[in-house]
Amino acid sequence: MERKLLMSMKNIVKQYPGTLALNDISMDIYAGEVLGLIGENGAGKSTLMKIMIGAETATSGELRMHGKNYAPKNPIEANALGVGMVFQEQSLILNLSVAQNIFIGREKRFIRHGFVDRKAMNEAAAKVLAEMEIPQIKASTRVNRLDFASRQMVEIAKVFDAVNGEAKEGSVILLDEPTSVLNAEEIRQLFKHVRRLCAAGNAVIFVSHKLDEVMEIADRICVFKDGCLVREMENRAEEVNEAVLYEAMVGRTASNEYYQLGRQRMPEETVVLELKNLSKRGFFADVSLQLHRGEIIGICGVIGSGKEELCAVISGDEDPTSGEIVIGGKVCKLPSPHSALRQGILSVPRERRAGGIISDFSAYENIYMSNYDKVKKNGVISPKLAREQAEEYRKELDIKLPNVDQKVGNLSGGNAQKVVFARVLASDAEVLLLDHPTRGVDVGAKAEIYSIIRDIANQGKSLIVLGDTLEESIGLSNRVVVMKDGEVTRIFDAPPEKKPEQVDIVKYMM
Amino acid sequence: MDKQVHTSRVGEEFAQEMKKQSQKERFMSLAPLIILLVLIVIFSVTAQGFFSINNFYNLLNQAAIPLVMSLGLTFVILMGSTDLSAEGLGGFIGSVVALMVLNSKNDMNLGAFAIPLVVLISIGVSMLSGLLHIKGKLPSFMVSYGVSSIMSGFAVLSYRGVPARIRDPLFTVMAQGNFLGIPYLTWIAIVTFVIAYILQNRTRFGSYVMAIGDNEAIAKNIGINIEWTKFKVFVWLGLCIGIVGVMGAVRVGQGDVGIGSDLVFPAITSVVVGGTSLSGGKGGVVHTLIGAFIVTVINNALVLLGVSPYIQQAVQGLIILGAVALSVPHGKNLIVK
Amino acid sequence: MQKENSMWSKLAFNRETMIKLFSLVSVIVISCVFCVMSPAFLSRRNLLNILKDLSPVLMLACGEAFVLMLGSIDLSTGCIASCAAVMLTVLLGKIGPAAYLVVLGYGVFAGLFNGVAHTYLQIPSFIATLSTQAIWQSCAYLLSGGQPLAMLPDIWPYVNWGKASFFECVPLLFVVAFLVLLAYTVISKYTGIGKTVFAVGSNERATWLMGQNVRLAKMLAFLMSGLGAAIAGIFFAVKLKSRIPTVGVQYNMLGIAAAVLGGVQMTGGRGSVFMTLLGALLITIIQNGMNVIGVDGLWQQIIFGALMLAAIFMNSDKDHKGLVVK
Amino acid sequence: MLLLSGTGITLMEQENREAKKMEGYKMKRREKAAMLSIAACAMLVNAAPVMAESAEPLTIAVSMRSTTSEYHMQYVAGAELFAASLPEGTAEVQMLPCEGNDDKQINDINALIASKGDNMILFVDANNAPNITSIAEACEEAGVYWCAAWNAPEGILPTSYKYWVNFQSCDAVKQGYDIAVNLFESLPTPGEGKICVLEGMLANTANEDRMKGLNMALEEYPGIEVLDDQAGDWDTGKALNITENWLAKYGEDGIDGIWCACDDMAVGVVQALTAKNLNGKILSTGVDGTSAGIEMVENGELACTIANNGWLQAGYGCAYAYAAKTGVLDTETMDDLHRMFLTNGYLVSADTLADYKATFVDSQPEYDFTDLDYPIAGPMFEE
Repeated sequence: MERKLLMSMKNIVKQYPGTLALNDISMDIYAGEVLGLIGENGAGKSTLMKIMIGAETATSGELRMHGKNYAPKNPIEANALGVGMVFQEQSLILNLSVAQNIFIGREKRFIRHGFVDRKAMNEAAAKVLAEMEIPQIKASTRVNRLDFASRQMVEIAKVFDAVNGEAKEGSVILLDEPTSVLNAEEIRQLFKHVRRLCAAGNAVIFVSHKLDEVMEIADRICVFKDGCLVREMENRAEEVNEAVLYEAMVGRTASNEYYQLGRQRMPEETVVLELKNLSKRGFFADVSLQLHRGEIIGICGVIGSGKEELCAVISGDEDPTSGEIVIGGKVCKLPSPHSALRQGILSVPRERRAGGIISDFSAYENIYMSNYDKVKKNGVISPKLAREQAEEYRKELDIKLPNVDQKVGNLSGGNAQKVVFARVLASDAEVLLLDHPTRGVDVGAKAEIYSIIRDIANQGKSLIVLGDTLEESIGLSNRVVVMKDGEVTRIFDAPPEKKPEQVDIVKYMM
Repeated sequence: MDKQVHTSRVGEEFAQEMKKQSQKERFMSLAPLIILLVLIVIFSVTAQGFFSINNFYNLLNQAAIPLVMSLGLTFVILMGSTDLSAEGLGGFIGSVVALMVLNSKNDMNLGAFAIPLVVLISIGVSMLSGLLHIKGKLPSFMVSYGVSSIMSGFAVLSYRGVPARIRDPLFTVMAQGNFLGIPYLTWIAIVTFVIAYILQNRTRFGSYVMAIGDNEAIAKNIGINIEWTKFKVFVWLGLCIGIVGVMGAVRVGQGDVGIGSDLVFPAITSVVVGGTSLSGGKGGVVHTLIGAFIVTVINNALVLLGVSPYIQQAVQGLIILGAVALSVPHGKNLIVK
Repeated sequence: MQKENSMWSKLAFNRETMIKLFSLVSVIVISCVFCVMSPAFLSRRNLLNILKDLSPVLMLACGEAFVLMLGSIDLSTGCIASCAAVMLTVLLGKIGPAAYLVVLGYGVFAGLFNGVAHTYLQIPSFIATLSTQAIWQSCAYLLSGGQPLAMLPDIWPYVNWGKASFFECVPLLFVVAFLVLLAYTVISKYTGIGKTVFAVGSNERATWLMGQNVRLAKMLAFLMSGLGAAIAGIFFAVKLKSRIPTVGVQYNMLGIAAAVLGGVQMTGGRGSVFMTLLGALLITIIQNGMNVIGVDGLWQQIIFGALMLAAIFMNSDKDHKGLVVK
Repeated sequence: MLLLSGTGITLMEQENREAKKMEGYKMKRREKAAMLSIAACAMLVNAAPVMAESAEPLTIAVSMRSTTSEYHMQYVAGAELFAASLPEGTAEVQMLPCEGNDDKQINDINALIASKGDNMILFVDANNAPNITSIAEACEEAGVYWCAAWNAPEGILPTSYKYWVNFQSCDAVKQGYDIAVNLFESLPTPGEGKICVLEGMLANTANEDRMKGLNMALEEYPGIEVLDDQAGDWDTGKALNITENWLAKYGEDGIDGIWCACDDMAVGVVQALTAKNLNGKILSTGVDGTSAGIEMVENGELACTIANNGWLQAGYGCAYAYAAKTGVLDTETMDDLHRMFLTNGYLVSADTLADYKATFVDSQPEYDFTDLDYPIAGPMFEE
C-alpha cells in the first residue's frame, strides 16, 4: 500500500565545536509506521531528536514536513506543526494538577471571560487520559502525588494531545527512552497506544536501549553509530534478531593504537579497594568487586543499569543501604566526597560544567581545589606556588590556555576536562572514578585524555571508568564489568592481546 | 521471540522507593496544618481564654492584615524572589490615605475614591521596583530595601510629624462595623484570599508563576513570557500593599508610617512556615493561610499565657525554628541556600 | 567581540577591576559633592567622626560578606551586636578585661548556632537567622534586666581605649577594625576554607564533588558573621559607654547593604571581603555628610534610599547573561 | 505630595532613558551610569528644602527620637518659636531625628559639631539616658552649649560640666504616678478594680520611670489588681492587638481600666475598645498630650493625659543655651535650681480640659524667652 510521506530529512549534519554529532543523515518517515532508532550512547540519536523537535538547529541539511519546509524554533512551534517529543527527563511541573500540566501554555480554549474554566479543562484532560487508557489517573490530582510511572504516562498523554489536537493530516511523535521506568503491564499499554496512533495515520519514532522492545514494536529499524545512519532494515521477524542488531550497532573493532594498548600494564597484586555485596535499594544490589593497584576497571551497562549510582556510592556522593567498602584492608564509611578524598578516592563527574569545575574561578584556582596543602606556604595559600603548579600541569597535559589566570567558564569541552584531570592529579588520590570522561569531547582531545588515563594508571593509581562507548571501556580497561538492571551479570578479563568482542559484552548488557 | 519482559528485583525496589518518597512528600505538605492543630490544642489547654468564640474572632481579625500582606508576598516567593518594600510603601499608603479623606489636618475629602487612587499609587511604585529588578537585573532584596526607605521618607514628609486623624464616617464604620459578626477588615482579608486562590488555581498566571518557580528553563521552553509574568507578580504585590496600607489606617484611625512597621518579616515567616519554599516552586496560597494563622496563634497565645514581654520574642523565634525544621525537606545532597 | 570591549581591553581594564573601581569612584564623587556643599566635611574632626561611625558597620559588613558569598543571608547580626554590647558592659563590671574574651566567645557561639540551624537542620538561612534574631533580642533584654543603664564610672578605664586616636583623625577603633578586616580578608582569600566558602557560593554541587568540606565552610561563614557582629557590639558599647539592648537592631540591614555595595553578589560566589570597606565607607559618608551639609531631617531617609538604589544600580554587573537574579 | 514622589521617581527613570539615548557618543554603560549618579545626587540634594547657606547664622540643633511622634515635633516647633524671637537671620533650626538608633544620635551630633564648630547650640531629648555621657563629652570638647530634657543617667549632672547648661524634665515617675492615680479614682468603684498595664518600649528610660510611678501608685491603692503587663513599643498597631487579646482573655467585663504609657499607644487601645463599643466604659490613660490624646479625653475615652508641652521645654532649653553662649548666663555661677529643674507637665483630664485648650490649643501661648525663670516648676532634687 502506498504510504503517505510525513517527514523527510536530506543530509542533515550537526557540528558541535570539536565533535561531529550527526554526519549526513537522510531518512524518510511515513504515516502509520513505528520507526525504531537504536545505537550506543552518543551515537547521535538524541541529537537528531532535538533537531526534529526544534530544541537544536541543524548545521546544514533540509527538513521537510507534509511537503513544506520545517524549521521550528522551539518545542511549542514544533507541536503546532505536528511534531511532539517526550523528553527523557521529566518536564512536568510537580506542583500543578495533571490537567494543568497537559494544557500548560495552551489554555486559550478554556478561557471564559478571563478565567480558566477548570471543569472544562478537567473534562478535556479526562478525555485525553481515557484515550490513553489510563483512566485510573484523575485529571485534578497534583502531579507530585503520582508515582513515577504515571508521571511518564501523563508526559506521553501531554505530547499526544499537543500534537493530535492541531495536526489534521497525521503527525510525528518522538519517544526518547520512554520505558526505562515502566513495568511490564505499563509497557504493554504504551505499545497499544503506539499502535493505535499509527493506525490513526501518525508516525512514532521509538528510541530505546531494550532491543527486545524495539523488535516487538518497530516496523522499521534504523541503526546509528558515531553519528551516521549505518543500517536501515525492515523488521521482518525471520531476518532480524538480536545478534544482527548487535553486529550492526557495533561494527568495526577498535584500532589498537587509539587506546594505546601497548601501554596497558598488568595490575599489581595488592587490592586497593574492595566492595563486598554492596547494594543501594532501588538502584543496584550485591555488587562485589576487587580493584588492584594500577588496574583500570571499565563498567558497562545501559541507562538504569545502576552503574552511575554505584560510582556515586563509591565516591561518597550517595549512601549505600547495605554491604561494605573496604579500603586498604579497613572497612570504612564514606558519608561525603570529602571523607572519600581523605581515603584517597576522587571522582570525575559526568556534567563537567555542573559538577567538575567552578566556572567563576581561574584555571589555577580550579586545579588546587581538591588539595590545598600542596600550594600552602606556612599555612597560607600562596598564589605564586599555585600558579607554578598550574603552569606545570598546563605543559604536562598540554592544556590550551592563554594564561593560568583565565576563567575556566569559557574554555572548550576538551580543555575544561584537562583542567579537571589536572585537579585530580594534583589531589594525589589513589582511586579515581571517571564518569564518561570523554563525553562531548572532540576526537583529538579524546586521544589525549586516553594517554592521560594511561599515565595515571602507570603511576600506580587505580581507576574505575564508565566508558562513553563500549569500545572505549573495552579498549582502556584491564577488566570489564557488565551490569544490567542493577546486577553484575558478567566480568570479562581484557588483557591487551585478547580483548573481548563487543558483541559478547552487549549480550549481557541488554 | 517475545522474551518474557520482566522487571528485576531492583526495578521492584525502585518502585517501592518512589512510593515511599511520594508518601513522605504528601505528609510533609500536611506538616504545617498538623503543626497548627498541635499548637491550637496545646494553647487551648494551657492558655486561659484561648479556646473561645471571642478569641476565635480575635484571631481572625488580627490575622487579617498579616494575611493580606503574606498573600501579596506568596507569588513573589513562589517565583524565588523576596521583597521588603512593604515596610515603607505600606506606611506611605496609610499616611496618604488618611490625608485624602475627611481628616483633622486638611480639608481634602475624597471619601471612598481615596482608596482606589491610593491602591493605584501603590501598584505604580511596586511596578517600578519590579521594573528595576527584572529589567535592571538587580537583586530584589536590595532594590526593595531602597524603595522601602524612600517611601517611608515620603510618608513622614506627608504628615510632618502630626498624624492626620481620620474623621470620614465610612472609615470609622469600616473600623468598627461587622457583618454576620465578622468585622469588615476581616472580610477584606477573606475576599483577598479568595481572589488569590482564584489567581493561583483558576488563571494561566497562577500556573505560569508555579512553572517559573519550579524550573525557569522548562517555563521558557513551554513558551511562557517570563518577564511579563514576573511583572504581573509585582502588580499583585502592589495591590496587596495598597490594601494593607488602607486597612492599617482604618484600624488605627489615623495615618502614620508605623502602619508599615513590622509587616514584612512576619509575612515572609508566615509564607515559609506555611510550607512555601523560599527557592520557589512549592507551596501556595492555602499554605500561606495556614502559615499566617500559625504566626497569629503564637502571638495571641503568648499574650494570653501572660509570657513576660522580654522572652516573648525568644519563644516566638524558637517555635518558628521548630516548625520550619519539621516542614522543610531534608536530604544529604539537597542544596539549601 | 564588540568594539567597546576591545576599547576597554586596550586600557588594560577588565570588567572585574571596573566593578571594584566603581565603588571607589562613587565614594570619591559623593565626598566631593558633600565637600563642595560644606568644606567642614573633610575637616580633621569630621574624618575622626566618619572613621568612628564606620567601624561597627564595617565589622557587621565583613562578617555578613562571608555569609552572602555562600549565597545565604544573616539577619541576626544586629541583635548579636546588641546582646554582645550588653554582655560586655555587665561582665566588665564583674570580671574586668576578661569580659572581652567572653563576648568574642559568645559571638562565635551565636554564629555556630546559626550555622547548625542552617547546615544541619537545613532551614533556609533567611528564616533561620530571622528566628535567631528574635532569640538574641530577648537575651539582650534579659541580660540588661530591661534597664538601659550607662556604664558605671569604675569600669570606664577598661573602655577608654575607644576614645584614643592617632594624629587626631584616625581613631584606635578604626585601627582595630582595619586589622580585623585584614584578618578576614586573608582568611577569605588565602586559606583553604575561605576559598571553599567562595566555591560553595559559586557552585555548591561541584565543590561537594571536588571533595571539599562544604558543611565546615558553611559553619565557618556563619561563625565569622557572628564574630564580626560581636566585635561590632563591643565597638557600640565602647563608643556609647552603655548597655542599651536595642542598640544594634537597625544596623543589620546597613551591614548587608554595605557588603552588597562593596561588590558582593547576593547570588553568592563573587565579590571580596576587603571591598566591604568601601561599601561601609559609602554608607557612613552618606549619613554623616547629610548631617554636615544640613539636609533637613525629613528628607534624609528619602535621599539615603535614592542614593542606595543608584549605587546598587551602578554596582551590579548587568552583563551577566543568563544569571537568574532572584 | 504624591505627585512629588511620583515625579521624583519618574524623573530618575527619564534620566535613565535620556542617558541611553545619547547619540553620537558611544559610551560604555558604566560611564553613562557614573555621570547619571552625579546628576542624581546633585538633583536630589539641592531639592532638599532647608539648606544651610553660609555658616554665619547660629545653628539650633534639636536631637530627638523620631519625626513620627507629634510630641517630638513640638520640640522643633518650640525651637523655631525661640529662633523667631531672635533678630532676623541670627539663627535657624536643624532637626536631627535618630529613629530610635542611639549610635546614630551620637553620630549625627558629632557630624554637626564637626561642621558648625562652636557656632551652634543643642537641645537634646536623649533616646536613652546613657547617650548623655557621650554627648556631654563631645560638647565639652567642642565648646558647644547645650541643654537636655527627660533622660539622664544617675550621677551625671550638669554641674560637673561647663557647657551643659541645664537639665530639665517632667518628672516621669510622678507622671506615671499621676495618671495611675487619676485612672484609679475614675474607675466605676474608685480605688478598686482590675487593670491591665501597657508599657512603652522595653529598656527605654522614660518607660522605666513611668512604670516606677505606676508601681508607687499601686502600693497606695491595694484594691487595684494588675491582671497583665505587656509592652507595645510606643506603637499604635501593637497596642491595638494586645488590647484585643486582653478583651478576649478577660472578657469585656473582666477589665476595669487600662494603664497606658503614652498617647500613641492610647489611640490603639481606644480603637480596640470602640470596636467592641466599650470606649468610655473602660478608661485608659496617656502621656505626651498629642492632639489625638486631647481629643480622646474630650470624648471621655481617656481618663487623662499629660501634656508635656514640648514647645516650652525646647523653647526655654534653647533660650538657656543661647543665654549661656551669649554670656548672659555663666554656668559656673548658676545656682543648682537653674541648672536642674522640673517643668510642670499639664495633667489634662475631663475637668482641666477646658482651660488647657484655652491656653495651649486655641491660642499659641506667647513665651517671653528672656524670662528664664518662667518654666521652672520646682527643683529637681529636694535638698
